[in-house]
Amino acid sequence: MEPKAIFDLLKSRFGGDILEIQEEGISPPFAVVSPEKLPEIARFLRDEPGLSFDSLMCLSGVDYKERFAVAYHLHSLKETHRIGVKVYLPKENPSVQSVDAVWPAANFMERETYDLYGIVFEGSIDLRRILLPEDWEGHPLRKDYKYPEFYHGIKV
Amino acid sequence: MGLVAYLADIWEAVATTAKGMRITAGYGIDPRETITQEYPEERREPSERFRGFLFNDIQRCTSCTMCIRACPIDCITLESIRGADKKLKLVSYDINIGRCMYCGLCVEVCPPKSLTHSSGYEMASTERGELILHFVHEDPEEIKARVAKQVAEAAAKAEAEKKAAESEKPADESARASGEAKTAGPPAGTAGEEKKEAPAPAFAARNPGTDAERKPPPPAPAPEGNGNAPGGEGEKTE
Amino acid sequence: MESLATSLVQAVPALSAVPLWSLTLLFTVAVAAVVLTFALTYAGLATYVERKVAGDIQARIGPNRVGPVGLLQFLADGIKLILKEDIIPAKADRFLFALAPYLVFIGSFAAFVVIPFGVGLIASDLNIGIYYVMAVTSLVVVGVLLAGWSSNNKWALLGGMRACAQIVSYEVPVGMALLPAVLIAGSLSLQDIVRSQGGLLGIFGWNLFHNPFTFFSFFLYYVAALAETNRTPFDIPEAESELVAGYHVEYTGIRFAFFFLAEYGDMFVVSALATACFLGGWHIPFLSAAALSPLWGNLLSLGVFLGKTLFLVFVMMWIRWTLPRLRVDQLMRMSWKYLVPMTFFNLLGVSVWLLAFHGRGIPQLIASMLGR
Amino acid sequence: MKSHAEALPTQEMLINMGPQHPSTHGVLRVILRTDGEVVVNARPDVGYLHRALEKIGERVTYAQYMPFTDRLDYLASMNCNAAWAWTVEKLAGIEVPERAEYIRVIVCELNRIASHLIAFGSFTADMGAFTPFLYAIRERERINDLFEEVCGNRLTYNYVRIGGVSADLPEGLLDKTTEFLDYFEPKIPEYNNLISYNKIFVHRLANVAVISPEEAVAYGLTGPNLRGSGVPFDLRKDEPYSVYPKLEFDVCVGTGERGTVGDCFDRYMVRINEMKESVKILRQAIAQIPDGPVQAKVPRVFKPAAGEVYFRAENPRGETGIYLISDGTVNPYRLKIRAPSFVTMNIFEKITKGLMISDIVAVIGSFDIILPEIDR
Repeated sequence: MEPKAIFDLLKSRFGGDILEIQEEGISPPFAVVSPEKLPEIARFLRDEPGLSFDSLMCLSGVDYKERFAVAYHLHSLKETHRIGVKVYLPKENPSVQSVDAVWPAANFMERETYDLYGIVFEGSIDLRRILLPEDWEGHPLRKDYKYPEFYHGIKV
Repeated sequence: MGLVAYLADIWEAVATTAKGMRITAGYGIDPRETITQEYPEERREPSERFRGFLFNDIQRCTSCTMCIRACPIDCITLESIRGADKKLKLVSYDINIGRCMYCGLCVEVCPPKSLTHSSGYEMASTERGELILHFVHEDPEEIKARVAKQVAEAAAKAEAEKKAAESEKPADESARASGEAKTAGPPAGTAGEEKKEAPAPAFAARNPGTDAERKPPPPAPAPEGNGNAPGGEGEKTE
Repeated sequence: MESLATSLVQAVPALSAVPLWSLTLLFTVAVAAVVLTFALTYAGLATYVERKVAGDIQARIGPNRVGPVGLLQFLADGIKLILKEDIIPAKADRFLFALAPYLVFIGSFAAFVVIPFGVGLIASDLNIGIYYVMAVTSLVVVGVLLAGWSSNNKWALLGGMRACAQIVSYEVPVGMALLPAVLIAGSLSLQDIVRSQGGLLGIFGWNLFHNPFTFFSFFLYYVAALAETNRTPFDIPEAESELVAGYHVEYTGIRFAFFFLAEYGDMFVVSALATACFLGGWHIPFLSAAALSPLWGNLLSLGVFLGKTLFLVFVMMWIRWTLPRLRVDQLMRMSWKYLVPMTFFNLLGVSVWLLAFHGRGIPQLIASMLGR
Repeated sequence: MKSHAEALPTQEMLINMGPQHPSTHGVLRVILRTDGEVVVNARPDVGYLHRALEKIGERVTYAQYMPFTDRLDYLASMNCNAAWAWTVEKLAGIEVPERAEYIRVIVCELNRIASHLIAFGSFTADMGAFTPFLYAIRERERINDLFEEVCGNRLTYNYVRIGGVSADLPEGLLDKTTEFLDYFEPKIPEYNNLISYNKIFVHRLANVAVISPEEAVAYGLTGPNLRGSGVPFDLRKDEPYSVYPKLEFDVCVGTGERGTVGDCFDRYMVRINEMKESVKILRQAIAQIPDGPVQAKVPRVFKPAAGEVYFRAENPRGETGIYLISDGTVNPYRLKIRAPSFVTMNIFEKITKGLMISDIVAVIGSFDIILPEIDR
């Protein structure tokens, strides 16, 4: 299915929760959805026959300076089509529902995003820092991150 | 498990083991299969494109700083000064081999092709300072003084010539006389970079620490954050 | 030893003033020194050979820097190991930690005493030779278990436990596989067992060819012995890719060297047992060692015995550099489900054979048929 | 009478496997909770090699990032190089000369062989057979020689450039490659005889850590690990990029020939078979490679238009996806690398329950993970 058709289907089903479609210069195109409805939409995308997005290729956090985003790149092995789903989150206390119940693959990538961006994934089975030490301060991939001078007395 | 399967199991184990042992024995017996090169005595010739240590032919180097711009990890530092012939003169050109990752991006962009990879790859060292390659072997202060002198002489000569020719435009003489070449004239050699490089240590690079560290009294080691400078004076090995 | 001392006193009457016990002690020490020197030299050289074999098989060269073709490498290694700092982990059980390597070492090298190197070359011809070897090599288990436990390291503990389970399990098939030789010779003494394999051109008297059951018995013994010495594919107690180094992970320097030498000593002992029990021991093919002059007889038989034994050691190395290792449960299964039943079956087979043919093997039967 | 458990109370043991351990393929740490030899829980702890490659990407230019991709998966630098180049080209809409694409495919497939050789070798070494490892290294050395001639380095190649490759193939390289392929092809059956079908080896791997196809897809497994579970998905075929559509090859899948589909043995065999397929691809690519330029015109100050792109390439360890956001400046705005090994580790805890310690080693080996890529 073409991304456009998928987005139309999503819009007809979820209406106002599909906030925006980003297509210009973006591949694969994104459907921006409201964070509250994300698990529901994710489940729909996975289970709906004809869509069956069974594989979460990539889950990435993005810092758009004025807001955060979490981008989900989905792919269907059965239907061989792919789209992106994006949620925008506020700068303060960004948090979104976890999708690891829908795609188990999400867990590590969510942990990574939590680690590097500080975006909290509610309802995650195991949300801990993954790449950085557990007592690391700050979230390095944020654009306003200040490099620490010392870590446990060791010069960074 | 029936008796036949039981015995077949044993037979398979014996047979596959024997097969494997035949292969290893084949290699063990065949002397041609030995591929070891006994390194210090026997060396393989690095290929033509081998990316060994960087080498800068300072005679050809135009101090254009393209290499510094290309380097992803800032391991090259360079200081230059504008000479009497309006070309940039290298005062120092250092490459921190301990930091270099031999990606070759600097060599690719070098306009006069003065920066090349040599075929050298052996440089074990117990001192970090030894891992900094210096390509200008004279003392930077000496070069600076000499070039300043040349510039002053040239300026004086030009002034004299000018006076003799009673030429016009005495505009920038005072600046020349100060010795630290300040170019107002048309750029010589490299194109486009001159505007930035006008002040005396013509090196306009990313690392502010370098110049500070070069001053004779060794300052406290710069924080690692901008530590692309190849160490302080203390580590210099000349 | 006492008999030797008595005969010496008879030969040299001047010595009759010296008390017999001191002469006996002297002999004992001398023989022990000779055997130990031999064992250590062998173990050192075996490490060298092992590395050379590995090098050859892996298309490399192996040690080649110290001495001609690297021959002195083992000396360099030994000196290095002796000079290394002896580290005892802070929370280790110091006494047991220090004791363990000696137990392993003793267990492995004490077995050299009863190995029949030649016609008359045996340190002590015990009439319970095989029994003694089995008993004394069991000390290794104790040492290994102690080493694993006292290191206070979980990898070492796992290694020690594995080694224990493994060696205890494989003692059964090893013993069972050796019994046919005992049955044929009617004696537990290794020298007697070797003597029983003489005749018939020195080859066809071997127990290996005695009957089909002994033939299989040899291979079963060899496989079980591999396991008992913790060699690949049964090296799970030290499995370097799983347990790092198993029970000797915390050992350094000379204590580590003891474990190392013990492993090679073990290899020699089990190979020597195989040679003595199945491959005719020191019997020289096509010659009768006993008929030669004592000097030549002993030298030749020693050479033959070492040749056979070292070949078996070499095969062990060859196997090591070919095969992957088993998992611990598969190892147990192999012992209890394959080796033990098969050795029992073999034992039964040999017994029946001996009964049916009055103790004569196939070559003897053929010879007697041809002779008539 | 008291039961055994009461009479002899046992305790679970907590073992740290790694970060320094011979068979965790680097600095992976696995926290094992074991009941004797049986693993109750094995939790991977990654990040010991974190170098913030994504953050570095926001600091350097597009071209300067190329050497850093070498350090993603250092056993398949060419593939990572090429993945980065393809991503940027997709973002900026650069047409790459065909010869350059063929060269990329040739070096990528050579590197795939090299990487699978290491996977094969280190896996067998984990299983206790050290000799195949050296044979694999020996073959890989010849590939490294080829690469040294191509780009001048033996591990971190930095050969591919945005818009092409840094230099044309040297004279005679294709002949040498063919020569290598002729030498290498008969080695694969030899490996199979030496170790693959060895009874002990098969026993160690068959039916161990079985991953069903559904699980494999849901957990985001890619590459040989996914195909080992019997899912015939290969990006080179299913989402073709570069000149792969012009090349004929088969997608190798696990068949469960010695156990169950999706066990360690299948994952291992997929890699062995993929080496054969790579040889096939290489022969075709060498036959087809056209003449022409090897570098498209790319401005020296390269500023792609603002946009977002997600590109994925089939690397030896699976799908390396790069999510690249440009804001129109010389530096990438955001650069996310979806490392296949990283995602693969997600399923580790699930499938290792109830295995033995030796099997943990087998599972790590069969996943063919590489730590620089996991930790980035």
